[in-house]
Amino acid sequence: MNEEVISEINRNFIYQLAEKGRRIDNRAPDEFRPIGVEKGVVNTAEGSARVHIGRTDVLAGVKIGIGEPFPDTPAKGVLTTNAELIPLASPTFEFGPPREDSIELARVVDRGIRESGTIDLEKLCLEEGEKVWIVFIDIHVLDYDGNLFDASALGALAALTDTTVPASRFELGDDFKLPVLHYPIACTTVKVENTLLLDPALEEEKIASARLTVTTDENKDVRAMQKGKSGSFTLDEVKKIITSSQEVAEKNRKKIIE
Amino acid sequence: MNEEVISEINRNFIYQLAEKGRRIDNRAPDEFRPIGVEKGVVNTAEGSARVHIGRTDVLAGVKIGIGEPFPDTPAKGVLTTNAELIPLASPTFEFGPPREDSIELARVVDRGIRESGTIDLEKLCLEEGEKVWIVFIDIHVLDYDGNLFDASALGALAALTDTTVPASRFELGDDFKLPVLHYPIACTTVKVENTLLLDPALEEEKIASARLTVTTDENKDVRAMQKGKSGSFTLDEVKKIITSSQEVAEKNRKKIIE
Amino acid sequence: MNEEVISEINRNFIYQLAEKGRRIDNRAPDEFRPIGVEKGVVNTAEGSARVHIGRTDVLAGVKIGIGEPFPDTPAKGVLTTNAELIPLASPTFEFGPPREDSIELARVVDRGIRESGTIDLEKLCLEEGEKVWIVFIDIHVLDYDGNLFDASALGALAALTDTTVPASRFELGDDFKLPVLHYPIACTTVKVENTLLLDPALEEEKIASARLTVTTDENKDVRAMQKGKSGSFTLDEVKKIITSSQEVAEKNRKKIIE
Amino acid sequence: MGDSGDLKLIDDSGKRLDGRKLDELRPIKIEANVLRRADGSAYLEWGGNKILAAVYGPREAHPRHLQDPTKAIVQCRYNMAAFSVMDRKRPGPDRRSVEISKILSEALAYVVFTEQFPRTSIDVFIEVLQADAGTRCSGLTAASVALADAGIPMKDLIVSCAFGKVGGKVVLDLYKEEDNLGEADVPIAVVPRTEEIVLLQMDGHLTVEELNHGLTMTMDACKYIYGLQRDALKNRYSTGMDNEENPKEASK
Amino acid sequence: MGDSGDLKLIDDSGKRLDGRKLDELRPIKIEANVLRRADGSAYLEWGGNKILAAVYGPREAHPRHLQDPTKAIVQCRYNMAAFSVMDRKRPGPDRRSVEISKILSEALAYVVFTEQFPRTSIDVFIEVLQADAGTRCSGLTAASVALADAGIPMKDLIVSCAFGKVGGKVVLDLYKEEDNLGEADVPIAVVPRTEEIVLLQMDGHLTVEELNHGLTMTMDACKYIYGLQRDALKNRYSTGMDNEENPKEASK
Amino acid sequence: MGDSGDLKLIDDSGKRLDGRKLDELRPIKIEANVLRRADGSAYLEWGGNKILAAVYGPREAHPRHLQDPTKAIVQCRYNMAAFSVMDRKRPGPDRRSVEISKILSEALAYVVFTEQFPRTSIDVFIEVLQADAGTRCSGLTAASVALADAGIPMKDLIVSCAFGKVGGKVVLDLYKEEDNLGEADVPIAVVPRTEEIVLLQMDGHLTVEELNHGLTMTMDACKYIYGLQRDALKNRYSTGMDNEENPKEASK
Repeated sequence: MNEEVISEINRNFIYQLAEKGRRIDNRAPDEFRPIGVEKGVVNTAEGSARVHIGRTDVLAGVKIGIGEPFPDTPAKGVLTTNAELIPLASPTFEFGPPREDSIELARVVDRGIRESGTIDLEKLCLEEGEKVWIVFIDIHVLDYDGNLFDASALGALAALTDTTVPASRFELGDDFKLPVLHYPIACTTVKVENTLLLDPALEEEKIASARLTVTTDENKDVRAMQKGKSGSFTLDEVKKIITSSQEVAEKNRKKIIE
Repeated sequence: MNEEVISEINRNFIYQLAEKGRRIDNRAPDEFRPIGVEKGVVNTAEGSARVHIGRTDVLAGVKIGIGEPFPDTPAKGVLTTNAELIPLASPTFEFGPPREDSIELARVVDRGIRESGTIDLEKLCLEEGEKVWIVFIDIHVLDYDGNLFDASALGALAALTDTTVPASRFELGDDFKLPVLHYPIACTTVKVENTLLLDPALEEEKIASARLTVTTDENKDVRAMQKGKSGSFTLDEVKKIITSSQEVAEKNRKKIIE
Repeated sequence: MNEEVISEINRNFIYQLAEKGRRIDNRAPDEFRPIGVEKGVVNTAEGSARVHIGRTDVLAGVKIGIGEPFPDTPAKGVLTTNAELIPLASPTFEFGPPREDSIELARVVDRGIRESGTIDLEKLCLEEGEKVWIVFIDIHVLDYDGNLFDASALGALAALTDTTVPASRFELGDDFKLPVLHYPIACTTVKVENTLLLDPALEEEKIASARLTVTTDENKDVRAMQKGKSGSFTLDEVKKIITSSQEVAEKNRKKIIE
Repeated sequence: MGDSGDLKLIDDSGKRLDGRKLDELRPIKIEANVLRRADGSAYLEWGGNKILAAVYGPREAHPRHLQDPTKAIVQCRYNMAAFSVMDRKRPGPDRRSVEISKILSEALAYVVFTEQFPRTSIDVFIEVLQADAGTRCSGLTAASVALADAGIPMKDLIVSCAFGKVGGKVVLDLYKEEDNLGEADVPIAVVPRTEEIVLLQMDGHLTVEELNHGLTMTMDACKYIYGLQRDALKNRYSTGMDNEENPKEASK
Repeated sequence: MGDSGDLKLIDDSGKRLDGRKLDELRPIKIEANVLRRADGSAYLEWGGNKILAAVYGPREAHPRHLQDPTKAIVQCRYNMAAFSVMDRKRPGPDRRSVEISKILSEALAYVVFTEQFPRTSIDVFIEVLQADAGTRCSGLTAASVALADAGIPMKDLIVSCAFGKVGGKVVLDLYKEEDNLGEADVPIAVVPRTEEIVLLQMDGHLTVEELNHGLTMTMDACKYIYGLQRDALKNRYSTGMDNEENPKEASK
Repeated sequence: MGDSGDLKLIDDSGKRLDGRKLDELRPIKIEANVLRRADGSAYLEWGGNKILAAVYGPREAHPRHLQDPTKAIVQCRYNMAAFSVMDRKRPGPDRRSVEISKILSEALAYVVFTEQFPRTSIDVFIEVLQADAGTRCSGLTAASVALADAGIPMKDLIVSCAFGKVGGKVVLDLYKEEDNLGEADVPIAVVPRTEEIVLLQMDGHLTVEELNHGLTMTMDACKYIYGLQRDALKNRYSTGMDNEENPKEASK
C-alpha cells in the first residue's frame, strides 16, 4: 500500500476533528507529543543527541574540526549545519543528493542557532584570519512521523550542549565544553482548515495548508521564522502562533537544560 | 503550443524565400538585424553590457578577481568565459548544469577573445607565478531569437571595454581600465537550401543545414572560426562567408568602439 | 540484436557442458585463455601495458605526479587506482560517471596491489608530511569478453613494472624505476551449476551464480579476495579455489616478470 | 545579521544612511511584457536590485512523475547572475537559491487557480541581474506580474516586501548595507486584497512588539507596491523596452 | 592494514588489547522492529558499532528500467553518518560505500525468494550511526533481521562476521584499533543452516593455513550470532525501543 | 596558441623541427575491425596519436526523449584516457571534450543515411589512448572507418586533417610542439568525393590568404588519407590485431 495516498475519508476525518478543536491522537491543538531527549548517544561524535517527538526520531551529531574563518568574520569560529533525509526514515525520502526539503530543514535549523548566537563563536578562534574551530552539525532523520523542524532543532541544540571541543586531540590545549550562550527552541504550527495545530503529526502535516515555525530564545524574543506550504495565514493567526510558540518553547527548553 | 514544432508550411516558406534571396523579415541575405549595445548596466559587475540583435537579448558581465596564474603562463592574467542558457530565455533551454550548447557558445566566445589577444593579459600579472588578476566573463542569455554567438561575442567585448580593474578594493593601487588591445567581432552565417544568410533569426537558424561563425579583428585578419550543424559548406562558400564576415564586422565593431 | 539476451538454449548449453566439466571454447575448467602482455604501449604514460586474456582487452597506464601524503602515512607515497568501463568496450557499459561495477573493479585491483605491498611506497617520499610521489593507475577497458578483474590486475601490475618515475622532469634528481617489491596475481573463478570455472568468458560470467577472485603473491600467500554475484560457495569450494588460484597465478606471473 | 561597529545606521534626525525615513521604500519601477519568447514577463528595479521574471506555461510537466492529475504545479526557479553581487557567484543553484525557489513556488501556488490546469507545470524563472538586498521580495513581486502578463488565472497578485531592524529601529525595506549590519530581516509576501500572508521568514533578534509593528508597516507598503504592479500591467501595451510594437502579438 | 609499531596487540597471556580472547566476539545486542515507518527494521550494537537497518518493499522498482520481469531486485544502501567516525565523513555515497552496498545487495539476494515478487524492489537501508570496525558485517547481520521483520520470505537469515590477523595471530572480530594496526581482515557472511558462504572479502597477508583456520573459527561465531538474530525476532513484540505498544500495528 | 620564444620552428631549408616539409603529413596507419564487442571499430596511429574508435548501432535511442521519429541520431563521444597526455587528465568529460563530441557528431551525421533508421541511435566512441595534437581529426578519421566497418550506410567517408601556422609559415598537420608554440590551428573535415566541408574550426591569427592557402593544402591531404581509409576497409579481413581469425564472424 502506498502510504502517501491518504484516503479522502481520512483527510475529511482530520478536517472534521480540527473544526471541533480535536486531533487524531486526542491531543489538544496546542499540545506537543511526548518529547524524549537522550544526549551522548554516539561516542565518535564530539556531541550528540537523539530526540523523539512522538514517533519522530532524529539523531543529531556534532563534529569539531579545524579550518579557516570566513573572510568577513576572521575572529570567529564557523558553524555549518547539514540534514539528511535518509530513505531509511520514510518511504517518501529518496536516495541521492540533498533535495529541497532537506536543504530547507538544514537552513531553518541553522538560522535558529546562528541568529540567536547560540554558540559563542568568538571563543572558537584559534588564530585570527587563519585558523578557527569548525562546528559541524549533522542531523540524521531516523523515523519520520511529522514535525521534523522542531525535532531537528531540538536535537541540534541538545547535541551542542553535549559537545566538548577536542582541543587535546589536536594538541591545542585542554578540551573544553562548547560555549553555549542561548537556547533557541523552534515550535511549528500548521493550519488545518481554520484550526491551528502545534507539533503536527505526519497525517496532519500532509493535509495542512500552511506551516509556520517560530524560534524563540530564553527571553521570549523571536530569533527565526519560516513559513511553508502553499496556504496562507492572517496577521492575527501569525500573532497567535508567535505567542503560543513562546509558551511551548519554555516547556520544551527544559528537556535540554534540565 | 510547442513553439519548437515549426510547421512544414513555415519551413517551406523560408526555403522558398531563401531561394529568391529573401528573408521572413525582409532583410537582405547579408543584412544584420538592428543592433543595440548598452554598456554599464550592472553596477555590481566590473564591466557589463546588454546587447540586442533584433529581439535576441544578451547580458554580459565581467567580474575581476585574484588568483594563481596557469603554470605555463606565470606572468599573465587569466581569462575564463562562461555562458548560461537560462530557461527564462527560451522554452527549449532547460534548468540544470551547462549542456553542450552553452559549453560550445562559451568556448567559441572565449576563443574569439583569447586568440585575438583582446586583453593585454601581461598587464594583469601581480606577482609572477603567484598572483594575477582573473577576468571572469559571464554571459546571461535573456531572450533567444537566434544568433546567440554574435550577440554573446559582442556583449563580451562590449563588457570588457566597460571594465575597470578594482585594484583599490583589494588595496593594490589605483583602479585602472582593463587594457583592451583588439576588437574581434564574430559574424555568423547559416546555409538555408543553397542560400547564405547572415545573422540568422531563430526560425532560420532552426531549419538551416550548416552554420559558420567567423571572428575577425580590426585588421580584417581571421582569429577564430566555428562550423556547426550537420550540413556542409563548399570551399567557395567558406571563402564567401569569410569575406562577408570581414565586411559586416567592420560595421558592427563601431557599435562597441563609438 | 540485444547481445545481453542470452537465449535459454545457450544458457542450458553452457550448464550442460559445465556438468560434464567442459566449456564452450573447449578449455578445461581450470584453464586460462591465452594471455598477451605488451608493455610500454603509451609513451605519454610513465608506464603502460596492454593485456589480452582471450578477446578481453585492457589498457593500463601509470602516471606519476606530486602531492601531499595522507596524514596517517606521512612518509609514504600515494597510490590511487581508477577503472573506466568505457562504452566503447561493451554495449552494456554506459556513458557517465563511474558506476558500481567500475568502482568495485578499481577497488579490487587496488587492494591486490596495496595489500601485497607491491610498490615500495617509502621510496616515494620526497619530504615527510609534505611532498610525495603519487602513483595514478588508470585502467581503460577496451574490449570486454569476460574476466575483467584478472585482466585489469595483470595490466596494472605490468604497467607498474614498466614505470619510470620522471624525477628529472620535476627537477628532483635522476629518473628511477618504480620500486616494485611483489607480484600479486588475481585469479577469478566462477561457479556454473556446481562446476568451478577459472577465467570465465563473457557468457560464462553472465550465467554464473557466484564469483571469487583470489590474489596471491609470489610466496603463494593470499593478499586479497573478493566474492561477487548473488550465489554462494561452500567452504570446500572456497578452499579449492584458493589452491587452484595459487597454481595458476604462478604461471600467469611469468607473463609479467619474464 | 552583522555587527555595525561604530557605523551609525540611523542619524539623529531619524534618517537612514541612504536618506530614507524609517518607513520609506526605495524607488521601485516595474515593466510588464519585456521578453519575446516567454509567455509572460516582467522587469523590476527596486533600489539597486534589477530583476527579470519570466513565465512559461501551463505546459506539460517534465519529468512525468511530477505531474499532478488534479492540478498544475508551480515551479519557481530563483537564480542570481554570477555578476549580480560584489564577489562573483558561481553559476548554478546553491543551497540558498534552492530554499528561496521552494518558498517562492509555494507562495505563488496560493494565488494561481492551479485546478484549471491538471498535469501541467507553470514555470516561473526569476533572474537577479543586480542585487542590493531584498532580491527574493523583488523577485516574487516581479514574478506575480509576469504570471498575470502570461494570462494565468489568479485570485490576486502577490506583493512582497521586507522589514528589518537597524540601529535599534524597525525599518522598512533594507538595502545592502543595512542588511549586512542590521539586527533582523523579515521578508513577507501578502495577497493585498485579503491581507493574507503567504511568505514569512525571519532571522535576527526581535521582540514580539517589534515584530508586530514591522508586520503592520510592511502590510501598508505592500499595498502601495500593489498599485505599481497594476500600473505596470495596464501599461504593458504602451511602454516597455520596445514600445514601437507589441512583440507578443508580432510573434504570432 | 597498518603497522603496529611498538604496540603489543596480543599480550603474553594471549589476550587482546580489549581483554578478549583470540576467538571471542565483542558484545552484540540486536532488536527487531524499532522503526515506525519502515516495513521492517532492526537496531544492532556490536562492540562500538551502532547500526540501524530498515527494509521497504516489495514495492515498485524505480526507475522502471531496473525492473526485472522475473524477480524482485534487492537494493541495499550502506551509509555512514557524518559523525559515525572520528574524522567527519562527508555526507553521501563514496566509492567505499558503493562497493559495500553492491556486495551486501548480492549477499541478501541469495536468501530472499525474489521470484515471488517480479518487477519489484526490496530496498534495504543500513545506517552506521557509530563505527568501530566491522560495520559491513554488523550492517548485513542487522539487515537480514530487518528483512525477516518485514515479513519478506527468505530461505534463512544471513549472518556476517570477520576474522583477521593481529600481532601474528588469527583473531575473531577485529575492533577499530586492531583493524588499524592488524595484518589482515576477512569479512564473511554465511547462511547458517547450510554453511554456504555468500560474502567473502579479504585484504592483508595470510597463509592458506591461517585463512582456513580463520574461516572455520568465523563459521562457528556466525552460528552463535544466528541465535541472537532469532532471539531478536522472537522478542520483537515484547521489547524494543517503545515496548508499550506495537508501533507497526498502531499505524494501520 | 603559444609563444615560440627563441625556438626556431622552421629551419633555413624550410624543414620543420621533426624534419617534415611544410605540406607533409605525419605517418598514418589505420586498421579496421579491431574490437570484438563493437559493431564496427578502427584503430589509428597518426604521428604520436593512438586512437581507437568503435560504433554501436543502429540501436534503440536512450533515453527515449532523444528519439527522432524521422531519423537516427548520431551520438559521438570523444574521450581522452587519463594517461594519454603528459599531465594526467581527470577521467570523465570536460568542457573541451563536450564541445568536440558535439561537432564530431554533427560532422558524422552528414554522411550517414540517418533516414533509414528512425528512432535509433548510432553511437560512436572515440578513445584517445595517446595524444600528440590533432586528436579530433584523428578521431574523426578513425570514426568514419569504424562506421563503415559496422556496415552503416553512408554517402562517403569523412576525412579530417588540420593545418596551422608555425614560425610564420602555413604548415600541414601540426604535432604537439608546433601546436603549443604555433600561431594558428585549423582542423577541417571533408567529404572527399564532393570536397564538402563538414567540420571547420580555427583559432589563432591568419590572413585570408593564409587561410585560403591552408584550406587548399589540407583538402589535398584529406584525399591522400581517404586512400588509407579505404585500404584499411579493404584489408579488414586479412590484417588486424588478431589476424588468425575473423573475430566478428567468430562471435556469431
